[in-house]
Amino acid sequence: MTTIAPEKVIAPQKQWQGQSVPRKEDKRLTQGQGVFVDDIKRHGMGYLHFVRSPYAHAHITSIDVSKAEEIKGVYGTLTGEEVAALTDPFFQIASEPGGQIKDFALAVGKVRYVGEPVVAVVADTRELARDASELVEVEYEPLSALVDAREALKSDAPLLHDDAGGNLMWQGTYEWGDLDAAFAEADRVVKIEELHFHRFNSTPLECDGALVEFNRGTAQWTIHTNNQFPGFAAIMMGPAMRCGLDKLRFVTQDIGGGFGNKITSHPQLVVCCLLARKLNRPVQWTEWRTDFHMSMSHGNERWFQDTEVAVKADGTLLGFRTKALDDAGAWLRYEPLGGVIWAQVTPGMYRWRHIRVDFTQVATNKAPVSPNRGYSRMQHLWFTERVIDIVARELGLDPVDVRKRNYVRAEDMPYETPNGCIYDSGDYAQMLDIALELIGPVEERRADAKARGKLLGVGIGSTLDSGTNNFGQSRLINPELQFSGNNEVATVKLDIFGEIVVTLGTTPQGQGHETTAAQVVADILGCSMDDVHVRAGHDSYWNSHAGFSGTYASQFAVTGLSAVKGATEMLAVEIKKLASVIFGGVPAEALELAEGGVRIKDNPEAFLPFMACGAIINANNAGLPEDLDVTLNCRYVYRPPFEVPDIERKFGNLTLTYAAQIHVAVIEIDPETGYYDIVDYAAVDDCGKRINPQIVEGQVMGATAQAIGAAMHETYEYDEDGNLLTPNFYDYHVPHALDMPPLRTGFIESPSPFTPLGTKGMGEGGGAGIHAVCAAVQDATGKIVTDSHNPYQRVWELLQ
Amino acid sequence: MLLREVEYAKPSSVAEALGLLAADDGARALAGGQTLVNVMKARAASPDMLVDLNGLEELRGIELAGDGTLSIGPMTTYTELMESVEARARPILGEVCAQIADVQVRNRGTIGGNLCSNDPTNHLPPLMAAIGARMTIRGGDGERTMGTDEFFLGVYMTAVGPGELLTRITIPAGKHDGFAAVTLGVDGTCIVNAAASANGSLRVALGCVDAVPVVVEAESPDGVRAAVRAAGIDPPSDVHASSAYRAHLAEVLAERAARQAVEKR
Amino acid sequence: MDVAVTVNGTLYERDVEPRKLLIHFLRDDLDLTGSHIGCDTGNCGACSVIFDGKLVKSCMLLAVQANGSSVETVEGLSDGDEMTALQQSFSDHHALQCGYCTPGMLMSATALLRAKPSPTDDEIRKALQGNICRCTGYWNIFEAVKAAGR
Amino acid sequence: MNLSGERIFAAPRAVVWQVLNDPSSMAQVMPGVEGFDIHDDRRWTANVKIPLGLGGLKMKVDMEKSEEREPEFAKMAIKGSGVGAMLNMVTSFDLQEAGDSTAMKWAAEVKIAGPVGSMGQRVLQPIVNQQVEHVLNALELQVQEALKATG
Repeated sequence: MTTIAPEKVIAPQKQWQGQSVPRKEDKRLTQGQGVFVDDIKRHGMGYLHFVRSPYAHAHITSIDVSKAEEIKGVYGTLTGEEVAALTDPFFQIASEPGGQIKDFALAVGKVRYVGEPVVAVVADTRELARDASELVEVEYEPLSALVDAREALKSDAPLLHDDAGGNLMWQGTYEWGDLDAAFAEADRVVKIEELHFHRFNSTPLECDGALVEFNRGTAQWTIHTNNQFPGFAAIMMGPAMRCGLDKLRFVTQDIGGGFGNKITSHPQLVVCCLLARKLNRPVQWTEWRTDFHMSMSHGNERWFQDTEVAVKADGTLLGFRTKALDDAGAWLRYEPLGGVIWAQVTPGMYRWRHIRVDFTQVATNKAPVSPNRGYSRMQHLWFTERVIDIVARELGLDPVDVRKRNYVRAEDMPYETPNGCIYDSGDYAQMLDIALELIGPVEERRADAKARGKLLGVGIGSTLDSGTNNFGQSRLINPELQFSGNNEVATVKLDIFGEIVVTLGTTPQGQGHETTAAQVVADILGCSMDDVHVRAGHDSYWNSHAGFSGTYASQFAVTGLSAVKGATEMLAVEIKKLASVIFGGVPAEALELAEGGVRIKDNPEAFLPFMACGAIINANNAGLPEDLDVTLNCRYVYRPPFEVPDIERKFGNLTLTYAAQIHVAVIEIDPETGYYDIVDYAAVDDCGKRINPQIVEGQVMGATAQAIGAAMHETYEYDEDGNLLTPNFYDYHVPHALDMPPLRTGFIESPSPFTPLGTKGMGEGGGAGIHAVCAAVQDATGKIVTDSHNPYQRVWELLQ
Repeated sequence: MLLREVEYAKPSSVAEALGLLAADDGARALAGGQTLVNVMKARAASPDMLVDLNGLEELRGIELAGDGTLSIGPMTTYTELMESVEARARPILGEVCAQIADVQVRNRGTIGGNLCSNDPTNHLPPLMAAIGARMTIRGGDGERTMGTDEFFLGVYMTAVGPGELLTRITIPAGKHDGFAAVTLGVDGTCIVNAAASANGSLRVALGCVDAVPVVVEAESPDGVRAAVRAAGIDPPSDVHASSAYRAHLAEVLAERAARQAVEKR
Repeated sequence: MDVAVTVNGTLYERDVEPRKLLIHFLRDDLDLTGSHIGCDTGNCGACSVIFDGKLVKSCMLLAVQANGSSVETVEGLSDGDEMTALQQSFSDHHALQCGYCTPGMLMSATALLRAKPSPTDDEIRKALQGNICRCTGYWNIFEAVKAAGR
Repeated sequence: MNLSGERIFAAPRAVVWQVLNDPSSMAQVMPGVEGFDIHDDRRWTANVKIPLGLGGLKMKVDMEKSEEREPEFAKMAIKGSGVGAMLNMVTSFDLQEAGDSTAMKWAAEVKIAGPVGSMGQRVLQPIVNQQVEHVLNALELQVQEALKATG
């Protein structure tokens, strides 16, 4: 692998931040000592198995669980009717009409997608639970299925939700600037009839799961799970289960990947809770791969129709209008937030000022969608990148020139987009140069490929990875909602033996929070990061956590680490306060923290180790001044600077930071078969100040692999009856070792002016790979690419 | 995961295995299990009893006769075939086995299992059809030996009946063979594959386009595409390829396999 | 059915249903939860173990088939508390993120390095083809194995 | 998936009709029938095991006659479950006298529901074809026996 680092970056010296230190997490994970949800056992626990719908759309005419319950070793069952009696429908984020639908933890009266949980069975072994689930008799009256979002609003379309009165879930018009003026000024109007962004997700290798205990005495549930956003699960589950949020204790340690796909497991968690209470025993649920593919968190499938682009003859982009049609699947589990999240990156990386998007989201008889790495922005950024390459082709211009002419420029930063988002910093043109330099000249390679009967193509993908949400954007979807801003919390304390302990509200799934948090703490306290103990995982009872705690939406480096920084600085102040007393009134300014203790700058011999500080405050505090308010146990909540957006104009800053990625893919197509390989690849990243460069690069490479898989192979394809045709890794081909192209990486660092550490959230920028592969296919075939998924057959068809 | 209840027996001789298979028409032979166990996880096919053939030495081993004929025990794993000195007498065998799945599967999966499951996407049925392999089946009333045209009957259906086992695969001498496939990802599941043999006449066998391998013959590689067209195949469609695309790939890959075979002359 | 299996040098005797897969036996019956389950079709390799000296996926073997056999899992790689050179190399090269595929990946790499102490790049890729990782993009894993091999 | 075909039986229409509408003789026709329950003259349930190399596909098959016009037309809804997916089939047959033989036009619409995947897609058609052939041949035999019985 080649890596390019621009000269202007000076590698940080003599501090933990900025160093690629190995991770604290690695020892337990490489020795098989991690604790993942399915590793947890409890005495007398029962295993839960879901009876799932074989139909995409059907009335449930009868359910008979008696044969299942008769079996020895079967503890009990739960049906939709019981759920409807014991819980209220989940709170809906949507305004009308989607807000009307009634969503329960199990299907009630009707099933709406293949794989939808209908009945839950609990037994004393996994195998027996599945045996018994086969004895549950469910009678269905099949209905015709709606699988194409474009049919959803037709009068004769099958109707999923009577309560909503139609398949329309949410609709909104976004318009900024002066479209008429832009199109009047345009030399050319490029029209694109239809673009399609396909359905896939990140398929974390560990599927969802839980072990739930109910404490009868306190009426409190302990939910060991791998849900990656417990704060969200809690506000969904509490009201539905008619209990206070403090009755729901979420505990996670190691999570086997999330990528957003583990945010919406709350319906299954509710089923586990109800059964743990009903059966008075711990209930364990493991989601298997086929279950996950059929029912969990597909990425938003989106159509862009009747697109018109106003452009000058020299390739200057003025504006565009399009109609976005989003396929939400059967339920709104996090939707319709996808209807606004894209607006964080409305103009993509470009300077056009006049934009209109008519956004419509509909329900279909497919698995519910919810966040997937790059959530909703990826679809929109793919669209803007497709537009750039199609415009370049129509005008006979070089895609590189069109990009450079229209990219937001370094000197424009911070840049306010037409909808009021603030791009904090960056230099996209420089990133593109680095990427092209990594690839080197291609014309010779093009000729060489031709000589071998192959078609070579080069494609660029630019993306923004907007991080740290302003949850106020949810009000653009539903003005009634009372969400805004964001927060994360950390507690840093000095224990009796001088142990530095950090607790976080986050739920890492491989991002290395224990390591990067320790790097930040060690720099502030002047100690070794080996002396910093960051508690693994999340515990909503014993670790500090805040309303938006979790690990999602590219924000830890901003929200999490800023909270850690804040708490550690508070602790540093307290340590100095204490020391100045111990040193007999030496002013705090005369003290410094170093080598695991506090000392007098001019007299380093006067040294008080942290161990002494911890011991004094915790166990030896007699005689300390009354007014010394020092606990050495500091909690800090980081709150990013946000305003509530202007709901009328749909205007305001929706995210705090904008990391950027520019990828370049080089492919070779075998024109006879459509088979193609990625023969060279460059990924350049800018996420501001990097706390641990190796972890950042790991995110870049991993996201790239996912993008390559999505572009070439991964798709959730349904037949006309709504059967999922890619229900497992046999048909849903994710990249393996032999599929990986050579990968060259580069980076620049444009510190964010808006964050305490100059960091930007990152990790979701991999979408660039999809854009780049699409562009490369277009370059190689000379045919306009209109779909984000290009398997061999589609490439072959392009060439016919 | 989570199979249905099943009985398990581990016979110590082929005779005992045949007895167990004959005694219960719900009994099935368990070879490498790299297909069967996955089908059982899905709770699709459900044998009542698994008769584990692992450990039956009679069903292993690769012998090379003086005339270059290879005799292969069906319980030979892909890895064993790849590493076998004898098997190099027919190099294509090791070359194709190296493309099947991954190390773990090749360490466990067997030649016999690949042939007897006869999944249309398997590599070996078309290969065996092209190189003229002969299969020996043993049952209660003795042995019979047949070519692939009689052996492969349908999807997951072969001439190996209840109470019978594939006991030997015999492969004639030859070095001029080829194999071409378009797979899902590098060395993934075959979308279409083709095997060719140019030892004497030019024979090409196509996989993934019908319930059994489709064999065509031609004078030279130039005639192969026409021969495939003449065979009038009507391949199945699935999420990975339409019938038309498969039919097209069949022609292209048949010719490529044929050229490889001929070029090795 | 009674089985006697040696796992990481320890003999375990248990009574299991014939239908129980080896991976469930290791995880649920023996509490060796280092080996993981990432699919239900034998594709992902998270359950890879070394079975009588050969690398296999323990989700495509029945526990009863392991009777009299010896199995090595990730828990047995390092003797004592120290990380092995391979484990250390994975950490040094950031060859793991969530760590879920890592045990299977380590078993595949271990099998490779036993057979080929200094594998080529192609040999490394081929050896890891049966192990899916959704976090790392594989490159750091290739480098970790290569470094451990030198 | 739609299938159809025509078959000539060397027997009078009444005999063919009787065979097609007699559950017990239908039991002889279907592949690997292990058990058969007759609920009433319109509804039967069979437990079948379709033999495959990998082990039988064990299915519970519910049949309901949805339409009939004796002696020429009948339509049946058939639902098979137990193989990890649901197999739904609507089949109809149309009997015409052709001299002293009977011509049967038959049609079947087969739908599979559940996590089929490409294997299900690829494999369903050939397996159904394999079984249809089996059923028609068995039917032939039943008709001949019925003919003998009626003398």
